[in-house]
Amino acid sequence: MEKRSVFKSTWLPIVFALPQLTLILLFFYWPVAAVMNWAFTLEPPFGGAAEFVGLDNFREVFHDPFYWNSVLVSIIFAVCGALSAIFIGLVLALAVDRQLPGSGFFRFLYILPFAVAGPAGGIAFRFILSPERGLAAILNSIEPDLWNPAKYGSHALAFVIMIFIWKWAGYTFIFLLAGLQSVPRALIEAAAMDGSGPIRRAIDIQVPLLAPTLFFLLVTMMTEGFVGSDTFGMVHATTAGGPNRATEVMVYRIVDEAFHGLNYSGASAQSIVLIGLIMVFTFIQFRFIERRVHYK
Amino acid sequence: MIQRTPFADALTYGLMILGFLLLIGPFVVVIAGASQSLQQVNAVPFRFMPGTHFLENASAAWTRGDLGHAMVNSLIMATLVTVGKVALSACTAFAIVFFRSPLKHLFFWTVFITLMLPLEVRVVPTYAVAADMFTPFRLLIQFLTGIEIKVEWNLLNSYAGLVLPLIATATGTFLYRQFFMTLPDELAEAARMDGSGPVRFFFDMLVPLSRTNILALTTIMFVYGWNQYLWPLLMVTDPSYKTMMMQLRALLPAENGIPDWNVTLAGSLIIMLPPVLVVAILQRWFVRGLVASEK
Amino acid sequence: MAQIDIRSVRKSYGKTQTLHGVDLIFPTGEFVVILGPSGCGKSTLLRMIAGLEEITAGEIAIGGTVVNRLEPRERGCAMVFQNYALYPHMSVADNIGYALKVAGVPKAERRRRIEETASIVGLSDYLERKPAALSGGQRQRVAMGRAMIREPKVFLFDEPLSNLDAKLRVSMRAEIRKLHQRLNATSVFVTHDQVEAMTLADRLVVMNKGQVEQVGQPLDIYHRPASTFVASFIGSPAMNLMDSRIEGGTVRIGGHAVRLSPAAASLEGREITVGIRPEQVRLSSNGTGVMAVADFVEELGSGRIVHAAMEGQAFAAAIGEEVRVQPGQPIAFELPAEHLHLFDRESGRRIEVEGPAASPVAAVPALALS
Amino acid sequence: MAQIDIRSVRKSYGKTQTLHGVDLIFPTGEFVVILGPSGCGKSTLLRMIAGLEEITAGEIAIGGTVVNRLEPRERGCAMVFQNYALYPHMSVADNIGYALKVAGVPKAERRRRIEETASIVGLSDYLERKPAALSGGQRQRVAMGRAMIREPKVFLFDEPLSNLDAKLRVSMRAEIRKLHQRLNATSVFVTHDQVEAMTLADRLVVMNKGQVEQVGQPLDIYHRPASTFVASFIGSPAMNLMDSRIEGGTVRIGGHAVRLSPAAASLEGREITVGIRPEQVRLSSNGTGVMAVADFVEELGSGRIVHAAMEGQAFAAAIGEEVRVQPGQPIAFELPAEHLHLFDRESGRRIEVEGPAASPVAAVPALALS
Amino acid sequence: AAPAFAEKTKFEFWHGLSGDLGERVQEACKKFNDSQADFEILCTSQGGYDTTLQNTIAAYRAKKQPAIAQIYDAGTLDMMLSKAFVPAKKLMADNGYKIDWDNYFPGIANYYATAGGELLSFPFNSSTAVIYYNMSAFEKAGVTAKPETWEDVAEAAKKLKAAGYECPMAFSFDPWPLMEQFSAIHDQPIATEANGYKGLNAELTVNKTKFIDELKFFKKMQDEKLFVVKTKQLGMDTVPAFTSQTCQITMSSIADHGTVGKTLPEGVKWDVGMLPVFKGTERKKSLVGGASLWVLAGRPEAEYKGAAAFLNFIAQPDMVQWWSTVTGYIPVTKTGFEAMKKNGFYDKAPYKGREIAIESLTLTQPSENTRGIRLGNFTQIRKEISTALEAIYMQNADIQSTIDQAVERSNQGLRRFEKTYAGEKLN
Ligand SMILES: Nc1ncnc2c1ncn2[C@@H]1O[C@H](COP(=O)(O)OP(=O)(O)OP(=O)(O)O)[C@@H](O)[C@H]1O
Ligand SMILES: Nc1ncnc2c1ncn2[C@@H]1O[C@H](COP(=O)(O)OP(=O)(O)OP(=O)(O)O)[C@@H](O)[C@H]1O
Ligand SMILES: O=P(O)(O)OC[C@H](O)CO
Ligand SMILES: [Mg+2]
Ligand SMILES: [Mg+2]
Repeated sequence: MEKRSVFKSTWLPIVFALPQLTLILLFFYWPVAAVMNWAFTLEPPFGGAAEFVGLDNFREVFHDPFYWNSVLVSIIFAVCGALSAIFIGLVLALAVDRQLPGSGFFRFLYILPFAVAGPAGGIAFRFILSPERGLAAILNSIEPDLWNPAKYGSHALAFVIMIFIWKWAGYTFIFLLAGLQSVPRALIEAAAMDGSGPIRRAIDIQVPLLAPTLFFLLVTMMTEGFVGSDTFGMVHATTAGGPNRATEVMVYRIVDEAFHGLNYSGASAQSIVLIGLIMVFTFIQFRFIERRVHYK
Repeated sequence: MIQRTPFADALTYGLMILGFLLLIGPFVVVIAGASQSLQQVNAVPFRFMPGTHFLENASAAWTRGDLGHAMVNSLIMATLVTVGKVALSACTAFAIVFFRSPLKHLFFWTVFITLMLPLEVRVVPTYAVAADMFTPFRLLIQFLTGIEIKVEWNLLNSYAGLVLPLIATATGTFLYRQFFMTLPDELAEAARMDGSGPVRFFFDMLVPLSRTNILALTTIMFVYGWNQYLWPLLMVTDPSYKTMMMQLRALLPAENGIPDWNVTLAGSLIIMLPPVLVVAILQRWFVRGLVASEK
Repeated sequence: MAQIDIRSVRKSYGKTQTLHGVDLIFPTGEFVVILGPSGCGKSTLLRMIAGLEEITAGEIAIGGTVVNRLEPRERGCAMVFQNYALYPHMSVADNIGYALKVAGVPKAERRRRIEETASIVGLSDYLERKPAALSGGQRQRVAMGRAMIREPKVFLFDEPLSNLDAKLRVSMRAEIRKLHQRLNATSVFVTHDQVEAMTLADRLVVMNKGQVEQVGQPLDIYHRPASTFVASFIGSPAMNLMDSRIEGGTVRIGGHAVRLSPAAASLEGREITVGIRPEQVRLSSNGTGVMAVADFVEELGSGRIVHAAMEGQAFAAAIGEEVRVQPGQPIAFELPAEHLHLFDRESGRRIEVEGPAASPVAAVPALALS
Repeated sequence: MAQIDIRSVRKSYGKTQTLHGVDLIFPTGEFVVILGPSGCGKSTLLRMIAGLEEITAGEIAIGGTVVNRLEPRERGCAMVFQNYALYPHMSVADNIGYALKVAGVPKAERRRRIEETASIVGLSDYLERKPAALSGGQRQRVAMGRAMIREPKVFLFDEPLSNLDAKLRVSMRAEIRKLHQRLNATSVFVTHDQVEAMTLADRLVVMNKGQVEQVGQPLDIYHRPASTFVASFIGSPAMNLMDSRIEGGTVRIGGHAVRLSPAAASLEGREITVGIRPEQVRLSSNGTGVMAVADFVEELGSGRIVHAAMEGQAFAAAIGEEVRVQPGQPIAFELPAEHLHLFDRESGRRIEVEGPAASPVAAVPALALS
Repeated sequence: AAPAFAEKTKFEFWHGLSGDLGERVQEACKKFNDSQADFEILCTSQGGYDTTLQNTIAAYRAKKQPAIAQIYDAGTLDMMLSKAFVPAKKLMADNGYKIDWDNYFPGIANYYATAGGELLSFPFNSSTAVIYYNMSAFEKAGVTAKPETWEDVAEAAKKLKAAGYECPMAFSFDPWPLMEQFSAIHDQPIATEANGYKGLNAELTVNKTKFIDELKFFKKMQDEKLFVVKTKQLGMDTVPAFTSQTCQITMSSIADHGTVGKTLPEGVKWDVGMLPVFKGTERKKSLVGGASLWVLAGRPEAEYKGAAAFLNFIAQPDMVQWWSTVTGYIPVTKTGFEAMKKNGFYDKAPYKGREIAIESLTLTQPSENTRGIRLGNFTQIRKEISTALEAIYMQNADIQSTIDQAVERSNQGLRRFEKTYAGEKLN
């Protein structure tokens, strides 16, 4: 989409864009260039001359089963987290959209978890769901190990996904509610005239019409799940990737590899693969946004 | 609409309450835990009734995490990130949307790509840049002229260092771009007919009209700035610059000490509070600004 | 096929009352048009018939059954919405067939009826298209098809033409009319466009501020508006209305005494409002008559309207092309007594005067056939 | 007060050419209306005068100065936009006064002029309101005020009435007209509404597909459309156009030979398009004439339009109230020779026939003064 | 003499201790600042050992490193090859301090010294792993003697269990006691090339040593519910499990001696002992843990003067004794230890028992297997091993193959390290 362009000036746009562009060049492109460089060398932890090793780092990364494990974990995390957050947001939005008395109160509250940092939420959840105290202790007193994220990888993964969902469900809710409210009321009424009840209307009319919003959220949430800064914080503050790498998402692995493993080069190679992945996502998203005039 | 749908209504309330338990329940647990005594908080099963020890726990957390100090830093950092982001992205979006310039696509993509790479993934080299801001320029000058320059500008352990790298991303620029695109062309044209140049137009029209977006972005950026975790952890070595989020770790029960989760929870509650307040207060505009921009 | 009875229906939103007691009967098979200015409560009334709005007080019966407590789907009404409210994600066939699907009609049967309906509304070739890929007229037909397929007892239309451009509107009006002739269900059509109302209605209901001003045949209403509101709302340019009083069998307008028909003389002394349509005003042939000062002239090509000021009030007259008028020029008009409408000044209600009825409708000569 | 000269102006967006060479002169103080269908380039032309659009080729001069390279603000034009483009965050006063503020006019002086302007456009009581709190008509007046305050040499209007409802449009037209009379600046008004064009213009420019079809006085254009395009575009219902050829001084239409005026006989054998306006068609008094089958009748109260089919083509005729027509009924029409328009079939250009010119404008009797 | 208002030379010291121990470090810094007028040390806790190493590296890359950094045992080789430091000996010599380098316990010094014996960093907070017993619980369960061997521990655990204690012994996945200390006292290698001392081509070998037996033994104990896993993730780590009397035995650093004493309720009798060995094993000395102080290269000369002064200051006998008193860390010099022993420090509660650590560290002469560990990226190796332990004890993974895999991955890391520092020699 182009604006009927108005102002003509060569230097003004530059002046206006310059501050941010400078910051981006300094804090984004320059570091990214370094990451690129490191990915093809063996960067000594303390700096100094680095040996060029071509694609060795990538080869190593791709041959590492734990790398693929982290890719898998990331995909499960992002897909399950995104889908569940969207699903819950959708269900809540559909409920609130019916505008029964009192729904405004719920609407106000649902967005609050969005404000909580991943690590802070993580710590709270660590307490709430720790297997030997808190809520989970009640579960475990029914049957031992019914809930034990320290022991079962699946529990641990579910655990971090839960934090993700908790944080983002309110966010998707807001978008979906707005989407629902932009569905013309007449459509709902037309469906009512056609004999359709509230639940049927939700399924037949409202949800299909939300398709663009849903897709937008899917992409946004998946990206968030893959590289969102809270994703790292959540894992870091709770399971630290464990047990036995069951929750080692890609971002966590990269940071861990760089800082614990002092393997900047390997971490860089992984970063670049991750960038590639996100670019694919972003590309899809962009194509979509530009074409979102779907049903108009 | 005339509807007799007791079942659907009951289901609706059921779902909304379930959502409430799921999304707000954790806050309740945290509040309960934060106000209990050490014995209560470690009791199995956990009791959800808040106790009477909140102030005590909060003040213990406050001292343990040196939260007063950290609070000031976090506020400064989050505010600066917010202000910087809100201002700079508006300028960039203005440059991208309202000029016919061959550079605009370059600008656009330069900014846009930054969405793809989180700080976590490039944090080490970013640190190096923050340590010596002029490296790229120095290298460039040296490469071009052969002259070696000695100036340095170190951002480590400074508010600038906490803030500037966080401003270097595209979220805000996007929000504004989307909004600017929805403004009718006639607005700028009317302003032009009235004799207004681009700068005037920016300040007289765009800025006041972007109020909702500014508030939305303010909310997001405050939350984003406040919640930064890894970057300050790495960047700040001087305790006088430590932020709330950094202190989260200090609040955890000491590795081998007493499991005083009540203090930890009280502390994390304090840490969560400011962004939650900001979202709660600005939520109306936040929602409107966000949604308008994404649509 | 059902009569609609509306009995003392009221509607309030919170404290503000929107409908102040409406009593109407729409006989089976009639095409009723509800006309009124924006905000007068037309849609509200229609939606109450449909079941989309609660009835605050009073009763609505369809085919003899009181429907106040029935859900929309139980009332046997079908509705065509202003912008059609087509389901944008469904094909034409699915749009038309949705009601049947909800009702659980088997697929084959459904298909059959969809095709049948589509052929009636001329959409057989477009069944697989999405609404976005249809023209305005085609969309309207989908909306009609969707309403028809349920074989409703009552058709409701809420300004279904208001979003179309002038040309399309004319042809859509014709289509709706034809469809009604074919199906003959009781139809209620809401509009605020008087041309639409005049051309479509068997029976016209004029509403104002939540009340019914007049009910009747369109031409009847045109020729005998029951109130100044109706008089000024129907007809374009609007009827000229001038305050006066009857003195000696005449009314004084624009400095001139206009003689009334003898029957009107009985109203001697009454404060009235006199109305005359711009088309019925004639230029005075001898320079005497009701005086006004020309303000400006609208040239319509096919004719012209002089906008003038008469004793400070606006006064319009349709004049032929033969005359040139300059702004500021004084003009004398004749107001033929048989075309004058008299209204009570205070209530605005029509004063019916026997004898010189303004309606020439009675005398229509049969057209010579070829 | 300035004349606008448009010389061989062209406009291209990338490869597609939107204006194909426009030459026009708008004399000082005239009210010029540019009329044409959507997309024909009206706005583009207007915006080029305003300086909002680059001129690809050719020259525009205002008051004798070529303005091609001047910024909008340097051209002395003021513009009223379609949706007014009011600054939504500013009060009425600030909207009106913005241009002065930009120009650095001192505050007191500004205030004075704002109040003056506001009183002219009747907004003195609304100065502190935001545009959102105004009605459509009030908004339009703000837009006018904003344009006026600069005392421009040229007023430009880009469909400023198209968003208003019918009633408001009529009164806004009158206001614009009055304002023009008061200020007497050269005004260029763009519209695609022919009634608007006819009623407002001193001089009418009809455009089609990036070209000027005809320039002239409105009635002149109505009575002597230069092409079939103009003929069908101006007048409502549109002129009936029928293809035919001249044979023996007659044209064959609807199974009937219509005799032309003797002068037209010189065109013997030519392929032409014959036009006649619905208002000029008469019902045949003796049942013979051009035959058509009635399709439906639109009752307008003040008259009625018969829509009929003639040799498969739509044909409209305005008939009086005295006649009743049933759908399906055959009708015979008379087409008076003096009201026929002839166009070259291929080019669509008017064929001017001396003698029985269809224009009765020449013979306007002076109106008797009181 | 410097003028009264002369600027003090300021320099930074980053350490990894937090909580109570962190405050003790601050106190030491304050003592130094108060003791003289020329220098001011700025001490900053980085929150943990690993973050201290990370931050130091990042800072060094950015040329913003502190003058002194506290680096834990696991980071030793990373530091050694970095060339980013000033060797301890050189620093002191350059600044005119005469240090009796032989005064350091060889068992401690060797960890931080070159093959030739030259000390590169300053031993500071040194520890070793010990086992903690709840003697009150022992009494109740009828355990009379402090266990010496793992078999004794198993026996005691059984009795505790019989007496109704749900968790006789707590353990976690920390490789430091389980792998490193165990290997040393059982005279088992951790890696080839003398645990890496002889070259960068060392390979981890713990998958072929008694370490495997130990893991099997622990597994068996766990299956019998005598040994119980306690971690943060489960809600409570081993030491809190011990101090809350949830568990009655645990292994931990002697550094926690102070904390344990303070945390256990009054009246509970407890004791520490040397880490148990398997029956019939000839016990060797254990490895020194904790951290040492590295002086980083690339700072202005003046700061080195201050750094040397500080290092000299904390090596004074009274400071050594103070430090060992207020923390559980052991004195690192022989004279320091002798002095403390002489004035009866170790005889009375709450310090009684801490001598066990010295005893454990000095039990035998350092040998290839007990001298220390000299492996690159050792942080990562620890992580590999502890992940493996997690898999074994939480998810029932097969012991041998899991450790094999961890060893293989560790070796890959070692090879990358070797390649990164290709051509470097260990001296
Ligand atoms: N939900 C509502 N709450 C409060 N007032 C309402 C509501 N819906 C309609 N109204 C009011 O009721 C009155 C009648 O509205 P209605 O929609 O029936 O008007 P209408 O005649 O259909 O007008 P239009 O031609 O503009 O559609 C209006 O004044 C409107 O403001
Ligand atoms: N920025 C542009 N780029 C490409 N084509 C354009 C642009 N602006 C206008 N056009 C094209 O130029 C032609 C004339 O446009 P213009 O806006 O002048 O039409 P208009 O006569 O004002 O129509 P309307 O009555 O719909 O406003 C149209 O076909 C339009 O699609
Ligand atoms: O707890 P500490 O200080 O004794 O250190 C234990 C280990 O050596 C850390 O690597
Ligand atoms: Mg309505
Ligand atoms: Mg236009």
